[in-house]
This record gives sequence, structure tokens and C-alpha cells, in this order.
Amino acid sequence: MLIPCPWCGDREDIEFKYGGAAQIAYPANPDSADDAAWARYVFFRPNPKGKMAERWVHSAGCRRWFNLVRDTVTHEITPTPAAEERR
Amino acid sequence: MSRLPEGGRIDRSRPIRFTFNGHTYQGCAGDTLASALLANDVRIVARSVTYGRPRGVFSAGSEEPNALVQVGSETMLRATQVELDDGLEAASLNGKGRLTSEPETARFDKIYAHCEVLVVGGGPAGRSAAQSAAQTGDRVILMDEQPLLNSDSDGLPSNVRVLLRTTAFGLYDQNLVLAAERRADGGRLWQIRARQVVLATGAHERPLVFANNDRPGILLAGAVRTYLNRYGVAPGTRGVVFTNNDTTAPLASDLRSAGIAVAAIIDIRREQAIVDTDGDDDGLRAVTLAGGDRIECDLLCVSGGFNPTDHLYSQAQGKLRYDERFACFRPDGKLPNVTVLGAANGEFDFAIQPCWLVPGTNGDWSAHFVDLERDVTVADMQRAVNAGMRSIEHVKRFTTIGTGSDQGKTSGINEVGLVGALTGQPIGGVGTTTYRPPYVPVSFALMAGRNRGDLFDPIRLTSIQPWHVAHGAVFENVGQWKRPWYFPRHDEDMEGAVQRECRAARENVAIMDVSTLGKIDIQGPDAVEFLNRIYTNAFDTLKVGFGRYGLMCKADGMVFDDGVVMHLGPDHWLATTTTGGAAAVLDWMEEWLQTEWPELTVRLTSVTDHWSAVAVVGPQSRDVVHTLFPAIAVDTQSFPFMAIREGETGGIPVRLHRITFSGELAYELWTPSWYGLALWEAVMAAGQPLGITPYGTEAMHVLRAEKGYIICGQETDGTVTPQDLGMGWIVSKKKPFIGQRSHRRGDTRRADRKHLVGLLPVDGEQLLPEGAQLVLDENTSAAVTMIGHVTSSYRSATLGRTFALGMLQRGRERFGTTVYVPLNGHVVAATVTEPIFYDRENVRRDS
Amino acid sequence: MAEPHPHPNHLWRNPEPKRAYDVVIVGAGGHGLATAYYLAKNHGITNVAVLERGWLAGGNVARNTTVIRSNYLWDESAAIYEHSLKLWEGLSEELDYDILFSQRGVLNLVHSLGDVREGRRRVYANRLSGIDAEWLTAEEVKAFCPIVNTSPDVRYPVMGGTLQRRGGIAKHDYVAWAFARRADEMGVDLIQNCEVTGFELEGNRVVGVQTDRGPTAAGRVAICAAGHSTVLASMAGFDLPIQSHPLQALVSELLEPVLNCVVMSNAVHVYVSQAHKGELVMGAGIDPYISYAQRGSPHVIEYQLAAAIELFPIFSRAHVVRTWAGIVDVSPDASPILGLTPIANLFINCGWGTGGFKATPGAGWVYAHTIAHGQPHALNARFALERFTTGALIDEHGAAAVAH
Amino acid sequence: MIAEAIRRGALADYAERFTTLYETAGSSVSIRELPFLAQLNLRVDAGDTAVMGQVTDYLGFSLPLTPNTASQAGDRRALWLGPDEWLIVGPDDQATSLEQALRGGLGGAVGSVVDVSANRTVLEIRGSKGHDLLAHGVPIDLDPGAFGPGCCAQTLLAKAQVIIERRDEAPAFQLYIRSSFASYVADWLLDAARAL
Repeated sequence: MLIPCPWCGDREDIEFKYGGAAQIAYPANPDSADDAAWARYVFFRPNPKGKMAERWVHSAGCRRWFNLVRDTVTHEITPTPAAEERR
Repeated sequence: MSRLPEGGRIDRSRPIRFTFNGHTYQGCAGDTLASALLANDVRIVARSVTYGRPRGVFSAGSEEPNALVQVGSETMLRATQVELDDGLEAASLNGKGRLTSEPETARFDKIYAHCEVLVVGGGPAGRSAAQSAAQTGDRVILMDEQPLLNSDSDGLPSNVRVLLRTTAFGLYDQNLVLAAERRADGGRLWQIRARQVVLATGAHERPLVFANNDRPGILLAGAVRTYLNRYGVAPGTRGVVFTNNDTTAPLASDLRSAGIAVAAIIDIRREQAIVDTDGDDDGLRAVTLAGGDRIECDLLCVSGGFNPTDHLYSQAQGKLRYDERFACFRPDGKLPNVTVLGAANGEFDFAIQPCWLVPGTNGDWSAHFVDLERDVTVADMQRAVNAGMRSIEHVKRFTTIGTGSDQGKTSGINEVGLVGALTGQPIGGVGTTTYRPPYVPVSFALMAGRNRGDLFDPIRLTSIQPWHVAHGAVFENVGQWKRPWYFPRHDEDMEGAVQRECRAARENVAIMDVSTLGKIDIQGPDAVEFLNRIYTNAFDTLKVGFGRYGLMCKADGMVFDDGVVMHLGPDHWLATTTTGGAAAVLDWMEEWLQTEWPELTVRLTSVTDHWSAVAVVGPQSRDVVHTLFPAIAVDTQSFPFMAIREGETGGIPVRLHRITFSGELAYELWTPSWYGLALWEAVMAAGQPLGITPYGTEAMHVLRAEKGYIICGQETDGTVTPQDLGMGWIVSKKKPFIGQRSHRRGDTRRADRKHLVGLLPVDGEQLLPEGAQLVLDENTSAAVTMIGHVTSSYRSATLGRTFALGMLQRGRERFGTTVYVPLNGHVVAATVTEPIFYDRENVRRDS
Repeated sequence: MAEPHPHPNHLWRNPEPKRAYDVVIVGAGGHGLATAYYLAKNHGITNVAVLERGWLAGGNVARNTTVIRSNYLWDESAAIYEHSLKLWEGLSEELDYDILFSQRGVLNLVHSLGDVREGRRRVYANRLSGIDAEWLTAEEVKAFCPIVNTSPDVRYPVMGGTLQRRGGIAKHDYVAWAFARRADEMGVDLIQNCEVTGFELEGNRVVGVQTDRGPTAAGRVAICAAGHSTVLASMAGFDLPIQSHPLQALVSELLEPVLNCVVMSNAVHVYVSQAHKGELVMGAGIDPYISYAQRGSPHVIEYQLAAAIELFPIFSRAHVVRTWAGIVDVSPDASPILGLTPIANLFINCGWGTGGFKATPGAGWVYAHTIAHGQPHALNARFALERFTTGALIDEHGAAAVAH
Repeated sequence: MIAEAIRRGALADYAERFTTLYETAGSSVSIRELPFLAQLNLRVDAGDTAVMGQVTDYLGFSLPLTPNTASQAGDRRALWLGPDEWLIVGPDDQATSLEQALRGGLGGAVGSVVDVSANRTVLEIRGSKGHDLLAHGVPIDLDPGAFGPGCCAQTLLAKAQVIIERRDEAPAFQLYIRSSFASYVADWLLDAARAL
């Protein structure tokens, strides 16, 4: 795949590491999370068939994390306006 | 000889000698092996894989299902694609390749290319597409699998790069095209990123399915024309044409002008058919017509229509639809930035009456070949359908049709038509099987390119490597690094060397290259807060000029990595990581910093390769350091454990750290890697009067285990918490850190978790194997419950005995008890101890 | 001259779906078909439909590299895979279908001291669990599989290996078809081209499924959909800690016999065997990103073939004739999730990652038990979804590395 | 002056092999190591114009703000590495003065300066086939139209991370290679050069 780094432009996927689903917030107060809520944070992630907001890091390049939306069926990538959103 | 007196794009002035199955023949420059064999009247080129039936050249290109040959160590080549070369030695195959283990002489290259427009296929459609694309000044690549363009190659503008003998075999996401180039000395793999891909890949002619349709002498009609016109070869003397379409119209005159008698033209559209063929050891002799007439011939030219070559388009998830008019599947809709042109797009101009099978004379379908390479017949397909199969994929898997190295290029659409006919489904509803890369077979060697031998994976080396090599080190792979494992002297074995190296570290002074440790420079006003969140322990109180050991967990609470964190100055820190964990830890830190804690102002910079690091270890290490750095006070009050100093010796700038991974008095000396070798040599020279001894990773492991220091990845395996390791002391209760919440889960609070323990074999000579399991019952004849395992085990020169570390269920409750280690055929008893065997009070470390 | 045709004359009916079944299994892959078979055979439950959105056995069972072994690290894993291996050993006879099960030995090569330690740990644990396991030195590796390059001069020399002689391969399609045929014989309806589009719930209880061919009532519903598990679970209203990744594999042309066993190398991500007809079947590492596209990145294949030639120089001139990818359902601890769901009468079997094929009979057997009894068998009790909440994972990453 | 005897470039042992390559390649490509360059990693908030101005003043030229470009003045250069990160390169023995200049430029503002001079060595690939040689292992487009003078990029060469820079119109590339990967990259280039 060709991954659009918001800084470096399109680069081969071998330059990147995958960060899974985007917008998964660390619990504001882990201590008040019960076991089930904590387990959701640690182990459960979206796994959609279709468009997915996900994170990549340009590990062999500028080392920046960013977001994009990729279709998990066609691998078509839509850069998002919030690409520089890193979570 | 069946070489025509004139014609063809071959060079008759350059005869080429070659051998086939041990016989010597002669062809011309420009011949393929297939054309040269036909020119020499060699009709049987191979035998079929299942039935051993004789087979001859069937096509003139990469779709060839029959003429599979061995050329030296190259196996399963298509005679239709092997360019004739002086001294070529080829042999028949029986449908299976023969691998040989001859030393590699060929070279396989790999190259990236970029262009605005890539045109695949150098026929008229492709050529004109390339020409018009080039007008804008864009970079254009025009690629064809033949050694010459099937169109005028002159006059192409200079911004068109023409790649011949190059077959595009894969179209991947966002127009990455992989292509294989055949080169005289091997091959080259092209990886081309193209903004636009133009597929002008033409169409494959398909045969007709009738009884005994596989004999040598039966060729695709278009291939016959290619042999006549391009190679100047007559593939027979008396020909019959069997067709269902009018693309074969020019064939008769081509045959006649080559001096080949045209015995009959059998056209399904005129309700004619060939229902069987006869032959002998040399191939086709006659055909039988519906109605019983028999016609003698040695050449049968068949055409059942054309299949657009849409493999690349379809690989990239392009949709196909069935076109009733031309009886073929053609592109339906568009792929982004891909254009399909000409015959590949189903742009035909001929009339055809589809025909998927021609009944024989006796109701037997077992010699109606559909897939010549895999020897699949109509009878096989009937069996699949009768068993309940409806899906084309099931029929494929049941019969193996289309699974040969030709991937069904000539059989695929006939298969679809036949499944439709046998199950009563419309052909468009049957659909095709899925096209997958590669379009043509690609050798493993080509895909591997130059990533072989030492270049298979980077070898990472420290600046001190030349010394290690010169001094006979035996190396260990640690990740991508080569690290000295031990330094044997003379005839010493590993155990002897390690014992000696350990004694030197404990008794006088020893030296180790620790440059491979990961090193991360950390700066910023929030560095302390950052470290506090990353590590389980706190760094608030650590003064500038000192280091502190730190441990980190993943969110699941399990130990991830460890190392020493140095406080170098205001808002300036440096963290070391394990050798194997360096990249992962930096990634981990950056991920949290960038994605989760953007409010923290902290900057990370990898400095792993900037620093070379030398550990000087042992009771006399202070003397060595003093010799090298007379200006630095080295007494323990002035330079205490975990303190950091800056110094210089003989022009070498050095940062000194009083750090130990052995439990001995020890120093780590860091210098920019340019000076690494000089520093090492300086330390060796200074320590020489004291008998300074270089040591490797094995002695390092023994020394740290004697002190009960863990190694992440050895004592831990992703299932171990700090508490399990007896390291609750390093887990802060006062501040949050990653993984903290997981330590409160039910499972991590279980009393019966496994704990790190020491293990002393009752017989102090007995070395427990690492990985051995621990049980409570000496009698292991019945089913036993495993309650732990040995993580580290060594023979200790210092202790004068063997010892081990292990993870043991309720281990800390079992100190002083005996556990058992079942080995192959016997059981060894070991006493459970605290996981520390040496200098429990840290007297030596702090001395 | 003709090769004997290995298949029965009849495999299955192609029935229309009924309006109601006792059990509806979603997914006619290897596991779904095996589950249907064992429901019928072991528990007498035959009013069963297996609904398949595509063609039967067309997902991961049709795409995997067919390695069968049971030498997993942890007791729980070893037990369920060994149960499966024992079933494999009688399967051709039991199903009256030659599934080409060949116990030619599975050799796991190790290339580092850390690998040696973990390999031996697994051998010791397996032997105490009654699973055949041997540690081989590099010389013994060479003797067992002579074409392995055991030279010390290569980039990552072979330092030894573990061997499970009872491990081997089987013909994937035939396994699925054999289960399908027997299930069909006992009355199970195998319904192809029937996609489940939703679940009928009454309160917290499932009572049926919606499909693109209409609704079907069901006493119990069992999801068996590998990479599509989360898609189905979210239709039913619960989440699974599963990520779906491409796992690529490839096959060579037919070759004269060259490789006599299954060889795996976790360190360099190669696993390879030579199928009975002669093609080399190889698997690669998992592509890192989520995908349902059944294709992966070509550099994964390039890396894998370079690794293959390092281990087997003789493979240099073999050709790749086809590459493809399955959609593997990866769980956080590389172990399956097999048991109850938060919804009554709805069951889940997923998370096998790269280990699904070898577990086919065993997973079907315990899943059928779980469905029939409404609670897990002892063999799968520890594989509950609940473990991610308590933290009692069965982590097969560290030791088994790649759990192929 | 630094005693040369105690410093050693990461590819000190390759000089002869590089010379042989130049001879066998008919001078169409040459490789040489440029060791001991001063290299400083600078992190600073590019949006803080005041600080950026100060850095410019201390450095004598402004930092490039366009990704994957470099700026220069005299023998000093700045390579864009990230939106808040640059590699400042100067001649041997200027590490200390550069570090002081950068710290002066930061003037106590948030940022970081790290001496990474020995973290990477630099290889210069020069000659008409230099681009072709790199294309064997570098996935990005190095065509002058896409990667002209003043361009730099962090990318891969085979399996090693590298920074590639094209300084001017001359057919030459600078490769910044981590020291521990240097011999791998050199071996790789020498092998790939055989396919030119």
C-alpha cells in the first residue's frame, strides 16, 4: 500500500508501522474503571469491515503518528482533515 | 527441417546449436526453444503429469500448458518463452519440476521505478497508448514480455522507457506493479509505482474441447500463425483448422503460402465438428469428423474464441462480466487509475458461436482435455458436478483444474462454460475463479533478490567489532546485532572460556562491549512526569549526575523492558534499554508521547549508534579507571554507585557511569562511536598489568544471574508482572504508570501466581536445562502438574556449583523446599531459594 | 493410467433453508462443518443448518497451509490441540474419506539462544503433557531433513529444532468436504450463498437469524466465522477482542519429491511442506494491518521467499504460481475464544489466528459439546471471553511465537 | 585538532572496496565515506516564530519548513526531519560550536539539542549511475523531477533506515546511515553495483 504521510507525502507501507484503530482514549481515571471497562481499553478495538479510522506512524521517516481512513475491503485510503490528530 | 525458406523475425545468419533430451539441434537467433524444436520436427516436448500422454508445443507464449522443460537448474520453463542460446541444454519434464542443488551462479536483482504511466503490453494498442501518454512529457514505461515489440519500436520518444522480456505479474494496491525481467545472467524484479496503469495485455486464444484434443500437432490457431510468420517455421505439413469463429480466416492462406496443405476447415458455425483424433508416438495423424469422415493431417489448428487477458485487472479487484457477443469475460466498470485497452478490454471484431464441448463418438468424456497441464478432463468435471458441486471454486478444487503453473490461462474460460453447461447455469452467473498474483510463475530466487546470505537481514556491528574478530570471539546473534558470546583462548571450550571470564570479573577485572544497549535522549520540562508514567518506579528524587534502574510494563501489566535512566542535567535524561528492545521501547515512548500525552513537552532522540559503551567490571576496575582518568576521584564517596562523571583519556571524550550488571564494582565508559575502538584499546592497555579479560554475553548472563538480575525476555515472557519477579519494591504506589491498573485485576492478584525463585540442584554438578519444567512430585510416571520452569541455568565458577533461576507457582512460599525437574528418563531434585546467590548485601557493588 | 479418484460419488445436497432449526451455525468453514458433524454424531442434534454466505469451505480452510501439530506451550492449549490431533488420527476412517492426513513430522527450527530456550521449554512441557516432542540438535535436524541448510555460516544459523513426529498435514478441502458429507448424510442442511444479516433477539436471548434469503428461527446459534466474527458479533450487539489480518500463503508448481516433512521457522516466518501431489505450500508472516481483502503486501512474500532460500537453498528455482491471503482472526493472547457470549443461546468460536486448521476436529468437537450442553467442555472452559476481564490469558505469543 | 589516530569512521575498512568499485564501474559511480561530520539533532516548535527567528540568527540561516527539504549557508546545512525536528550538519569539529549556537538560538525555550555526530556516518554516492544504484534499494522516487537539489528524505535503503540528500545539480547523493548499519549498507551497495 501507499500510505499518505501528512508530512512526507505518499510512501510505501514498508516505511510505516501500523497503530490500529484511531481515537481510542486512555481512560481518564484508570483506577475508577472496573475490570470490564479496563479490559475494554486494553484488549478491545474496532475491527470494521469497510471504512476504518486508524493510526499509522512513519517509523522510517519523520516518526510522526497520524490518522487516516482506510477501507479494509478495498484498501482505498482517504486522508482525513484531522490527519495530524495522532490519537 | 520445417524451417521455411524465408520470413520470420529470426536471424538466419546466426545459427545456434542446442541440445534437447541429449540430441543436438540447430536453431537461429531469435528462436524460442519451442520454435526451434518445431523447426527440427521435434513434436513431443513433454509428457503429461497424470496420464503420461505425449504433449507438444501448444501455444507461442506464456500461456503454454504443455511444453514444460528443464534447462540446467532452471525447472518448469515454458519452451515457448525460452530464448535460444548457444549451448542451451534442455530436457523434457513430465509436468513436475526437478529442483537441483547446484551452486548459485545466476544473479537476481531488484529495482524500484516510478512513472506517471505504465503501459503493460507492447502491441499496437499499448504502443499507441505509450506514445500519446509521452506527449505530455510524463515518464512512461512500456513493458512487454517478448524480446521484441510486436509493433514498430522505432520513433518512441525518449521519455518512454521500454522494458522487454519483462512480464508484469502483479498489480497491487495503489498501482504497484511487480514485473519479472528475464536477463541473460538471471533476472530482475521490477517494483513500479505508476500513477496510471494502462493494461494492453491482449487476449488469450482458447482451444476447443473434443476427444483426444491433446495430441502433439494440435496447436492454437493463432500460435500457428506466430510460428509461420514470426519464426518462419512450419509446425506441420498437412493442416486442418477447427474453429468456431472468424479470426481463423487468414490462417488458410498463411498455411498455404508456407507450403502446408490445408486438408479441411471445420467450422462449428457450419455445424461441422471434429469428434476425435488419431495419432501415434509422434503425435497427431488424423482427425475424425462428426459423421465419421477421417482426414489425415499432422497439424490441427484450433480456435474456440478469445479470453481478454485481464489477470492484472482482476487481481486488483476489477470486476468482470460475461460478454455474450464475444463469448468472453471482459472488464466491467473501472478501477481507479487503471485503464484497460484493446483486446484486454474485450474490444474485438469477430463473429463467434460459443462452443464449450464437442461430444465424442461413444459417450466417453475421459479424453476430452480441458486443462492440459493438470490433465483434467470433462469426465472429471462431471464427477464434481454429480457429487453436488455447483460453485466454480469447488469444481476447481475437486478436479485441480486451473491449478497448474499456467494457472489455467487456456483452460479457465472453458471450465466456466463447461460448469455452466453441466449445471444448467448461465455462464455469467457461474463467474470466473479468482485471479491471484503472479500472472506468470516467478522463481523464489527472483523474489528474494539480493536479500540472501549476509544481506538476508542487516548485520549490526559495534565500532569495536574489528577487535573482537581479531581476538577470536565467537559471536551470538542478538536481534540483528552480532555480539561476542565468549572469547576462547587456544583450545578452550565454551565452558572453560566462560568460567575464566566470570572469574576475571569477580576476582580482578574484565571488560565487555555493551554498545548495543538502546539509548534514548530525553529532554524537556515534563521529562520527569513522562518517565514516571512510562516506568513503574518514580524519578522525581533522582539528582542530576545519577542514574536509576527502571522497569516498564505494557498496559496489560506485564513486564516489557528495563534499563538504567540517567539524569544528565536540568530537563535532560537518557534512558537505556535492552539490546533487543531498543527500537520497540523508542516506538512505545513516542506513541504515548505523541498520541496520548501531547500535553507533555518532551523530546526523544535515539542515540543508540552515537555511543560506544565499554563495561569495566571487577574489584580492580577502579584501578583501571583511575589509570585512565587520573583527574577523576574514583573512591566510593567521590564517585558512588549510580553516579555519572565526564572525563577524557588520551584525547578520547568519555562519560563514565558507575553502573553494574554483574553485581561487582563496575563502570560503563561511553564515548562517541568514532572513538569506540580507541577507548576499548585504551582500557585493555590500562588493564593489561591486572590481566584484564574480555568477556562475552554468556559470562554476562552468568554474572547477572548469580546476583538474581533478570533479563527481560528470559525470565519474562509477556506473562510476568513485576510482583511475580519479587520486584514489588520498584512498583510505585504513589503515582500512575502504564499497566498499573492491570495489577489490580483478579488474575494478577492471585496468590498462586508463579514467582521468580532460585534453584539449587541438590547435586551441585547437575546443570538443569533451561526450559525444563518443575513439578512437586518426584514420581513422574503418572500425569504430573507442571508448576513452573527453569528460566536461566549456569555453572558458576564463583559458587563452585550449578544454579538456576526459575518461575515457580507460589515460589516465594516454597523457599527451602524441594522441587523436581523431570528430564529425559530421570528426575533431578533442586532446592528452592531466594533468587540471589551472590553478595546479597551489595557490599561488592557499593564498595 | 488414470489416477484413482479420491472422492465419493456424492458429497452433499443443496437444500433450501427451512424456517426453523434447533441449531443454526453461521459459517460453513472447517470449524462450522466439524461442529455440525459432531452435533449430529455426538449429541444427536441433526435439525441443524450451516449457513454460508459464499461457497462452502471457501474461507480460511481453503487458504491455509494445512500444518497439523499439538505442541503448544501452555497446558490448556496443548490439551485442546492434542485432543484435536487424536481426532485427526482417526478421521479418514471415521469420515470414510481419505483426507490425505500424513504424519510426516513437524520440525520447528530455532536460530537464537532465546529460541533454543523457548523451544526446549516447550519440549519439556509437551513431554510431561503426554505429547510427543523431541529436541534436535542442528546435526539431528540435518539428519531428519537433509535439505535444511545447517551451515554455521548463514545469517541466522540453525541452532536446533523441536520435532513432533505425529504432526503433519492433511488436504484442507477434503477435510471440510468429508465433514460436510457426513453432516449432510445425518440430516444437517448445508446452505450456501446465504448470508446472515442480523440476529433475532428476545431480550437477551437469541431466537433466530436474518439472512439475505429470509429469516430462520433457531434454538441456538453458533458463530463460526473466523475473520468475520466481529462483524457478526456487532450485529448481535456484543464486542470481541479480535482483529482481522491478512495472512498470506503461496504455492509452487508441482515438483518431484524434495521435502519430507513440515518445516517451520518462527524467527524468519517460514513454514513449508510439500503437498502429496508435489507442490510446495508455504505461509508467510501476518500483514500488520486490518483487512478483509484476502490479499496482502508483496514485500511480505519477498521476505518470506528470501528466508525460504536461506533455509533451503534447493528451493531457489522453485516458482511461485499463486499467492493469496486468508483473513485470520487474531486475539490478544493468540489463543482462541470458544464458549458462551453475553447473549443467551448464542455461542462463539473464534480467535484461532493462524492455528485454526489444525484445531478443526477438536474445536468442532468441543464447540458441539458447548452448544449441546449450553456450557463449555473442560477442554475449552479456560478459553472463555471472560478471561480478558480477569486477565487470565493463555498467552501463546512468547513461547509459540508464531502459532502456525 | 583531534588526533586522527584515535577516531575511526564506521566504514574505515571499506575505502579500498570503494576504490575498486569506481574502477570497475568505469567511473560511472563512486562511493566514499565522509566521516566525522558534525551532526546535531534539533527539536523546536516551528510555530514559535520568535524562537525560530533566534535560531536563524544564531545559525546564520533559517531552518527549512517544507518537509523533506534542506537549507544551507556556507558549510552548514539543516535537513528537515519532522515538523519540529531538524538535523543540523556541519564540518568536522564544529559539533560544539553548533551545539552552542543552537542552544543560544533556543535561548531557554522549549526544545532539544542532541549531539548525534557519531550516530550516523555519511556516504556520498556520485556519478551518472548513482541514481540507478540507489533505485535498487530505495523505494522513493529519486528522479531529479521529484527529488531535486535541496531535497532530503528519510526512507529505507534495503532494510536500513537512511536519510538521503541531494545537495545540488551534481549527480550526487549523501546517505546518512546509522553507524551500526553502515557495513550492511556498504555491502549492499557494493553488491547492487554489480547489477549496474
